[in-house]
Amino acid sequence: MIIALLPLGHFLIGVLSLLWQRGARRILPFALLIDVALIGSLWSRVAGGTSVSLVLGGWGRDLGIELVADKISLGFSFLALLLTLAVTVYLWRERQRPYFYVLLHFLLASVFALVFARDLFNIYVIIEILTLVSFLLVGYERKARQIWASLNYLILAALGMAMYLFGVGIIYYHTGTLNLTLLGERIAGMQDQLWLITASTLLVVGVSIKAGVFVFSLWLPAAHASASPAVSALLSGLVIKMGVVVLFRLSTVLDISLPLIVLGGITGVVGAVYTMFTYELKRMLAFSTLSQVGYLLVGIGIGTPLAIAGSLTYGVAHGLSKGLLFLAAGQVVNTTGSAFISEQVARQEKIPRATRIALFVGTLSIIGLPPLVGFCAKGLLSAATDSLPLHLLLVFVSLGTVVAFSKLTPLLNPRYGCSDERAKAISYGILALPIFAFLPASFLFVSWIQVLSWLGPLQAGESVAIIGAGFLVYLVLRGHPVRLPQRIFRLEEAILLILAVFFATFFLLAGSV
Amino acid sequence: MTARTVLLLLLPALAIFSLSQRRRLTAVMGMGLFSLVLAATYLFYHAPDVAITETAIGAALVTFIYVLAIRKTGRLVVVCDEAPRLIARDGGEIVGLEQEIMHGFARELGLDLVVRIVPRDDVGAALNRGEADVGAGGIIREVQKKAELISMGFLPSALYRVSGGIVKDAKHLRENEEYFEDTLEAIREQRSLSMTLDLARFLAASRLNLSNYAVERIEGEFSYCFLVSQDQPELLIQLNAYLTRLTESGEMERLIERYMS
Amino acid sequence: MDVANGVTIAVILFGVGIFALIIRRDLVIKLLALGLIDSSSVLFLVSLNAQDNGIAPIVHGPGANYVDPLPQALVISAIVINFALLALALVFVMLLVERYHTTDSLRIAQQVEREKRS
Amino acid sequence: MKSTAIGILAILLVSAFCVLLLLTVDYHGARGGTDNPYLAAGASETGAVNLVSGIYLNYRLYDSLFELLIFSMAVLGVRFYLNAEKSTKPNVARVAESPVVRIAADLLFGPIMLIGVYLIVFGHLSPGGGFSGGAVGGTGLLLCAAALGAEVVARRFHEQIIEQIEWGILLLIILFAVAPIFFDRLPLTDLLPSGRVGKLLSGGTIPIYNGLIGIKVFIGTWVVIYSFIRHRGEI
Repeated sequence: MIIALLPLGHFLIGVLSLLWQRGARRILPFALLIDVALIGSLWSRVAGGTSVSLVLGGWGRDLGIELVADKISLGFSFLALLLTLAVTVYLWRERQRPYFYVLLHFLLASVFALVFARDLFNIYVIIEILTLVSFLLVGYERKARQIWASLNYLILAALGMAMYLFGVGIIYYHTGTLNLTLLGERIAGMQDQLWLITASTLLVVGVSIKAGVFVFSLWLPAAHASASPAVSALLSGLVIKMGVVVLFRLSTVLDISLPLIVLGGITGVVGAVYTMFTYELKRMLAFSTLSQVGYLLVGIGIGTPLAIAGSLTYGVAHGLSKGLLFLAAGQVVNTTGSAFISEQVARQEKIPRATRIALFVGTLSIIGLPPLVGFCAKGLLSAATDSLPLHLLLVFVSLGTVVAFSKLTPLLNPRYGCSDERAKAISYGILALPIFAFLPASFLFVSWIQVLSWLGPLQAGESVAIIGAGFLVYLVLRGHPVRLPQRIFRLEEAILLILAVFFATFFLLAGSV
Repeated sequence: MTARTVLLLLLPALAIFSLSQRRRLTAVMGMGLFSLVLAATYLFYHAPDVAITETAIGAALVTFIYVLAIRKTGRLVVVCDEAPRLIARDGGEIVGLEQEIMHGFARELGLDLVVRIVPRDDVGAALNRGEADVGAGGIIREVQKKAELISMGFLPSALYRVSGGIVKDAKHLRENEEYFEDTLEAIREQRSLSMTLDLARFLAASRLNLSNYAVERIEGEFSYCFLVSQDQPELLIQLNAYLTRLTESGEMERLIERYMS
Repeated sequence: MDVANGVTIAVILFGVGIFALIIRRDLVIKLLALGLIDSSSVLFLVSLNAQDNGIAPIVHGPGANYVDPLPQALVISAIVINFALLALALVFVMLLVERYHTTDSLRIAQQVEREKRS
Repeated sequence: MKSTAIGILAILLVSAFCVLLLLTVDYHGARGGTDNPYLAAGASETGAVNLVSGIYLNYRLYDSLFELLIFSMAVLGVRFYLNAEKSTKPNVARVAESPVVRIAADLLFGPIMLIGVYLIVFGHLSPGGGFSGGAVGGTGLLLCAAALGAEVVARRFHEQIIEQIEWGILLLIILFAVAPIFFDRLPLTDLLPSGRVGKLLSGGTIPIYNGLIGIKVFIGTWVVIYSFIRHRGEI
């Protein structure tokens, strides 16, 4: 019952705060409190590794819509709560229009609905809500740049969802069900059927456009870089992860591990390269999101319990650090008045101290310094990867991230600093605390014994070595800016690329069975 | 060949036809028709609910909002006072050099051209209020000091000061007549007048009897230009680029030849 | 089997839509193409699950050869969702046109780039 | 890339995509409806003769609620983005010039509204439902606006108030959907008796949802259309 109340409740509160606009801002923290209670009570029921299932309306699984809560859904629910809370506090002083808070509620409603969803069409509807909410949030300030980014996003997302619907159609035609559990039973032993391969490709490609997988998500850098900082934090930290969650749900039923690993690898490498050679702060963070999504996909693709645990822990960890980084980056851009890192360094005396610290913590977490949450997740993932090429790939992505984020080191000069607004500082704190307290975050998915047994000095040593090496590479590369092609981010070329990679995915799938 | 097959084959034809249209309105109407045919097809697939929804939303509502939207998106509004040869009424149409330039410019932007004739003092005001995009009608570049954006000059001009006339009635003594037509009217009636006229308007006025007026040519180099609403700096860039291209390709010379000689 | 069945036509329409989405630079046409793509997915779902000799799922007796009602119910949701996205996209196109005075996607992209650099 | 290159690539990729889809979708005529769980018991379980309505508003009501949310958000977004820029011309009461339009609008308005109401009320018995009925009604109002001028219609339907009503109805719908938990049942359960199948008062909660959704969509459609009209400055 609680499972249904979480999404529907936020839906309800969203409508309520639209009707009572003056109270919209103040309702939100209370709603979040209730959520914490509800999720907590659910947590006690799934903690043992079981899952709680509910078919709405009291129908059977073959008739109604099933909602299932497990550890993974609750972990991402927590991430959603923390990010929303941080964003609300961050914006507490700058009174936003009530419209903004209404959208936040609807975002939460759709996030909760998505993490519990186990029905192909239900997932479609909720992804469309997420599209719409992010679309409205990106263009929220009505700058032409944001509107253009939003529109590109919408067109690609709509294309992706049409593909997804085709996939749903094929699957329903052949199996007669939309429920993922039932689907898993009915397609057992049919993995080599051509229709299933096509349908899987369509579903994977459709969702990937939303999930920030490189070739499919060419809208992402522009949208995330042009949105306001709070919105970027939500999009990068939360909405992208929802696509990854859906890919994970699909991977439990359909056999899509090979394409996920390959797409994840490409995403990671290309994302890392672009992160290294982007000199605009928020755009760099957006590219870094891409490269980290690559990480997640590789983990899901490997498919062992440990890899999945590592990957989804990393999803939460990255959500926290990227949220923190985007919030801090917004403040940096605001105070220095420039989007480029070099100019920000020149004017860094204007950056408040709290922002600087937040930037520092976020960076440390994202490059995987032990014992922060970033390290914990990366360590699990790298412990789970036993094939050498994959391991090298992960190392490369980590290295790229370190090189890229070393660009921020001049910004972290502790000599300067003025005091920050208290609201901003608190919001950083909300996200930074869980980053420091890494253990709870990883316990969400793996038992603590496992965590401690897998994260030995070997992982820590590797991580520190990567950080050192990355910093050295940064020092070498520092004086040589590289301009990477930006044309692929145009709408037309993006669609062509999506089609091309559609075929690649199809043949990967066909080859793997 | 069942009815369903005919409808099904009609669908791609309609889609290709509408999406290859240059005119947006035709394309929208084509897609509206497409939706209707699609709804009929659903009936043949035993889906009356889908057919009704598709008719109500896909065919009716979507088409309506498209039509409402493209009317808004597709216009380039030019405000001007008449200036003979540059932009002036001729029968029911508006003709002239500036009209020709604006017509080409609007077509390049993919917009429909709308020309509104307003009193000459209202040109700037209309631009400021955001009611129009471009101001035209013998605007002299060197005289403009207002807040609007000013395009490059595309044609050299001259200024003439015309003053004098017979005072019929004290209240007729005014600096500016509202429309250029009023000015011509005043000259025809030999009313008192004190006006600065650009070359095109002066040529038109000089066909009338100016013997009672003192005519003086104002020293200096002048050229014609357009005004652009100040909240649209991009439009100015586009307009200047277009004018430069016209000049470089020799097209401008041909136009000037046609209208001014 | 008839070649001109709904499934084939739906896939062809999908192709036409994507093609138009790529090569037409006018944003309004792009949105129309997007609408075509959405319609094609609807046609696909409906025609895939409707048998030729079936009857509409309005029940008036047991045992009759009704078509599957589920895809139709799904598709109604899809149509409404597509309308919602389309209305918003259209509003955004209108705002862009008011600012840049063109519906040409390439030109808007260039101007956005230029604005960003300055 | 040059545009011709893009065009050639596009043709190649798109046609390959179509061929791939057509070849792999093993289409051999639809399956018969014998093993379909909805057909087996749908009418008796939901009480709706129109099985599509039964699925839409009972079995899969959860989807429909979120779909309604999408629609409402779109209405909200359209209003937010279009009305924020103050229209330069406040008086938009320009009536359609051609008398043909006026007469046609006058003549058509009544029947269209009637169709809308019929679709809503009999949505569980015959094709139709809240969504299509509401959309038809909203479109009918557009005709009315074309004949009388948008402002005249807008004055009757005062904007602020109808918006409150619209969201109020959405609130009502969700409350109604969640209400079964107070009777110790799962949310979205149909608590009302399904009634005698085929009668007007049957189908449990489906007619109620149809009515509420119909009014909501009717208002929403009008708000969208009116925002577009206002932004444009004329009809």
